[in-house]
Amino acid sequence: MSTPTTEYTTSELMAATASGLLEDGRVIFAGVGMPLVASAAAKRSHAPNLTVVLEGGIIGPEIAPGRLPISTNDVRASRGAAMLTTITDIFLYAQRGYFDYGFLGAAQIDRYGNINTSVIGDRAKPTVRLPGTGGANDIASLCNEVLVVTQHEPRRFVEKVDFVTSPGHLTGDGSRQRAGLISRGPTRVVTDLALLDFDDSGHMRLRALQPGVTVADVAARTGFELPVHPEVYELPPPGEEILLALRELDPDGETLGE
Amino acid sequence: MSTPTTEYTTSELMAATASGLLEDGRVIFAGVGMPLVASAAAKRSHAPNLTVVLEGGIIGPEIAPGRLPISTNDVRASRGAAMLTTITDIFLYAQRGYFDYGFLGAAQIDRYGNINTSVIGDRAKPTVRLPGTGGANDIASLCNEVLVVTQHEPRRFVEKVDFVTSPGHLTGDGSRQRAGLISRGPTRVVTDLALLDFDDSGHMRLRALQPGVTVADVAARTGFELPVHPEVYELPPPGEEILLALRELDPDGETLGE
Amino acid sequence: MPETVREARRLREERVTPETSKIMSAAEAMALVRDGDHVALGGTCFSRTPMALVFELIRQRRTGLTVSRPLASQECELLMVAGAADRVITSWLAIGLRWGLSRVLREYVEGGHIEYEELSHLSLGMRYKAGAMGVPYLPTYTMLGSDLPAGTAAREAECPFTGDTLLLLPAINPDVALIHAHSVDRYGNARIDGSTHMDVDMARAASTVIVSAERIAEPEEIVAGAASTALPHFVVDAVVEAPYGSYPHDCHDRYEADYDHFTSYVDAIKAGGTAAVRDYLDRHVHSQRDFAGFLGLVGAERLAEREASARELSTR
Amino acid sequence: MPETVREARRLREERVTPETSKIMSAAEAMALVRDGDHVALGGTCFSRTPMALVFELIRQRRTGLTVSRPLASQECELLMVAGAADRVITSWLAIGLRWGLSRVLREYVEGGHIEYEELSHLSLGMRYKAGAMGVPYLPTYTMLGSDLPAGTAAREAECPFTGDTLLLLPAINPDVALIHAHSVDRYGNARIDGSTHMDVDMARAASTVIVSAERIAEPEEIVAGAASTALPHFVVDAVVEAPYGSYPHDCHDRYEADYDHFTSYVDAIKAGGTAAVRDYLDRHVHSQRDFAGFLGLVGAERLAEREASARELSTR
Repeated sequence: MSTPTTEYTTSELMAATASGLLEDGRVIFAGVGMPLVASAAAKRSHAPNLTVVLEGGIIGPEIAPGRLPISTNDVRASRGAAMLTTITDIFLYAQRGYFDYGFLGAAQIDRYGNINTSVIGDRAKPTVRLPGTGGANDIASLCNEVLVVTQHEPRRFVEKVDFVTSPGHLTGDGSRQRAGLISRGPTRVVTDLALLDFDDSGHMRLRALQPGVTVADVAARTGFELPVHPEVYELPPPGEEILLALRELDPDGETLGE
Repeated sequence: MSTPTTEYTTSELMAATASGLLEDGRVIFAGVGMPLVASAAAKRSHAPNLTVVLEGGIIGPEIAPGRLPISTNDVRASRGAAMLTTITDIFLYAQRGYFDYGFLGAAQIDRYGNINTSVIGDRAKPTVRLPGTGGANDIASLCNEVLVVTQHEPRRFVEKVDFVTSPGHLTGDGSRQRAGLISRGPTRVVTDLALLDFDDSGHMRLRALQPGVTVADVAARTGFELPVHPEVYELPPPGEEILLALRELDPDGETLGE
Repeated sequence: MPETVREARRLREERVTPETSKIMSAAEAMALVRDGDHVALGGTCFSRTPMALVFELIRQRRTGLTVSRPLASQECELLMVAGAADRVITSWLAIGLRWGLSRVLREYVEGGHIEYEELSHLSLGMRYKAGAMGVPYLPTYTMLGSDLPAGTAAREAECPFTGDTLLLLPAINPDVALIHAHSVDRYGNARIDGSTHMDVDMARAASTVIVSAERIAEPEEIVAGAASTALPHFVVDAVVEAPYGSYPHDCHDRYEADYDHFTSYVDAIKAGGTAAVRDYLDRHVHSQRDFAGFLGLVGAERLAEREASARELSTR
Repeated sequence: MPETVREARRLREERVTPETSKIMSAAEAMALVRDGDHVALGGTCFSRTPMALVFELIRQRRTGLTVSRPLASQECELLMVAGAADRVITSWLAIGLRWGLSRVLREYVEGGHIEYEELSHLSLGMRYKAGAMGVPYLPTYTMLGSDLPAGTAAREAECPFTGDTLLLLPAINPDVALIHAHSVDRYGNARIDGSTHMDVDMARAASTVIVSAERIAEPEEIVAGAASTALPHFVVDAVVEAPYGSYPHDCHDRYEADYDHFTSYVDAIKAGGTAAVRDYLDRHVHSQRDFAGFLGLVGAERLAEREASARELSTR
């Protein structure tokens, strides 16, 4: 790649930030697209012993540079895997507690980290019928903790999602646990503007800013009032190692082009 | 084998009679020992499209002559199988209704076809601790119909088993169905003296006599009153084809020697 | 569809599926499907979809079907627009992430033209698995607290052992399962390479199972790899030889999906709406006598190129 | 043993099992087992028993164990007489049909020296499977109407969907599972040839998993047969190289069991009662530094003969 590592796209920035959250030696259940690219790049940089798991029943794939999977089940996705099992089985591993991280995108996310990928508008008569949960609900319900990566737009960061496809902290204050869910739920949201976490009540909170972004910028692009962590800080720009890893995996910018 | 086919052991007689009950094209879940030998011999004679299933998770084994499996899980048992799966899985096929016959032996059997292979005497403080159910309870509970083969001795054919390991018709008169069981239960019992079936109330009944045996002989060796079918008949002696098949499989009389 | 797993069991008990040859044509096999059946489709998204069988089902103009599948893709769009399916049970529907929202899904759901039941991936998997295990339901911890269960047959219950809240998923026992395998012997012993997705559970849950395969194997070959057999012969009612039988979808280690084909298909819909899907069906299905006709349109060169592409990815 | 599947899940959540080398000796691995643990043993009857690990457990004089296994055989007799196990959960216990009733079982149960829980094969399988799936119980139709459930943790319940009577089997989450595999890589990705018995479910249900294997494979070899991987590395805590690790029991397609060994063992018990089992343990376990010592007693010639015997049976 000829682009210098001092320049990067919004998507590269998000992927790099997300990648930095992944500790080595963990098992991550990644959705296709940016979550998978960020995970695969982490494995090629600071987390060589990270194990990626895909919903097609694929454990430990080695993503071929330039041949990013288009679905979590396709021929590309199973390349180099240590184990191939069934879809149902992979979610049963999640239910048993084997997966440290679940890693999701979001069409709509609300103040409690609930995600909607089902319908805009009314369920029975939607304005927009989205593709649906796939395994996202199960990842949000069952992985030990959930990371979310999405663009920071007011239409995405809404007061209340039209439909809870993937449960976050529901209505906060322990409602997630009271509903019977057995795992922690979302802990971090990565966007092109910020890194967000959740306070003790399960409410989303501004934790850190992407380089050059202000608290006011974030507030302007968030559709609900967003508390700010008392020690909010600025994230470093993406490092050279992670950017090179991302660009090696996605040389044509199919996933990280914008 | 040099023994002429007009002579045969008691075990050969039982195995031949049992074998004759198996219709071609069916799937039979067989215990090791006589049930397996009788099934394998049927496959080599009148029922070439019989599929044998073993509790080790083995579907369609080809038993090597002179190398009869000693357990339903061993290296011999899986020879030539079309599919190898798990123990649990094979019983789930049974629960789903895939297995036409279950084929069992019995240490104790009572008038309703209940079988005991667990304890003689009291459960908490038994006189004799037997090896236990293994898969026998599941075969009796889940296969579409159950065939039993056992020697005809008063200590085996008892008024009431000390312990119901494998459910037959329980206490008769629909009690099996009322207990929630989803399959028919035992339909035939083969012994060295007779072929027994069950009347509409689920009570065991004398259906046919082995060659040269009388109704009185059977009654004398049965520990409970045994109704006699109005059209009781005499079974033919074992045919040459089935005896040769049995002897080819068990040339040293390990299973059928007595 | 049988109302309960006991009824499904009774149907299975009545049926004898001996170890005899079950080889037939796709047309003969699809004649086993009746209007109004619940048809479960193997594979997921654009992977190992039983496309040769789906095309034949559409060619035979079956109607009133309920179609279920883990992730639904182009095949479900075709079945909806062809008028074959009027109910879909799935966790997701689009061609694939790269091609955006499904315009067909939007039109059919937003316009109220289809009954659409959305379940999470694991929840659908549990429903097939319950059907395969021969039990009326299976318990899980998934979907709790979300808005998904309300539109489904799932119900919450307290665990009698622990007091936990559980979601109970009732069995699905499809009338028919359509499965595309890598190889199958004439009796129906089937082998699937790579992930088997939800195929094994959906087949064992179903009352009638039709297996197409890239090739017919000799029984000795199945025996030689017995631990890799996915379905035993007594589960399978019909065997169909169908090389490239998932095309334009992929088949693990054999061929990659035809992404350009998807792009043309989606571009046509963008330009012409669902009428473009009808054109697609006329050209690829109804104008062809069989699936080989469709493959002829694709051309041997393109097929070889997709095979080469899969080989490049192989680490085996 | 964790009281509930949620507690078992919490233990699993806390543990990080990275993809790093887990190779250690049998002695190091068995030091992970604590007195009083519930230990589940892989294989069944005299097939693929993790004998190298069991011998080491006895050598380390562990006590108070609960041992569970689908069909129990010689290994459970040894564990009982060694004083390692004081509770056994199984569906059956004897050496094998040919060797008659287990004299050891009779003495220990009839004399009240052991807590013994008998479950049907499927019922035990459902208990491991529930533990592996991370649910508190699974429903079945087996064992109903018989005298077996009364002595167990199973309970009847009405199906909320159909009104059927079901038997609910609560999860077992063993503290430790001991598994003997055909091959395993250094990370713990394990391959088992032939039937996997109940090994996969019992391992995934367990809090600590120790895999011995006939040989250590390179990771590339596991990848090349990825669809045959039985356990992924993150389930496995310790990897032990143990050629002939099931001996004198069998290992699918590798070696037949040593039937003569069983006969000598049983004949000695017939003559000398359980004292003969103590003699057996002294000679084969306690007098030996490790499992290789026991194999030395058996002799290379005998091992080769049992391998040849397995090869004769092969149709692959």
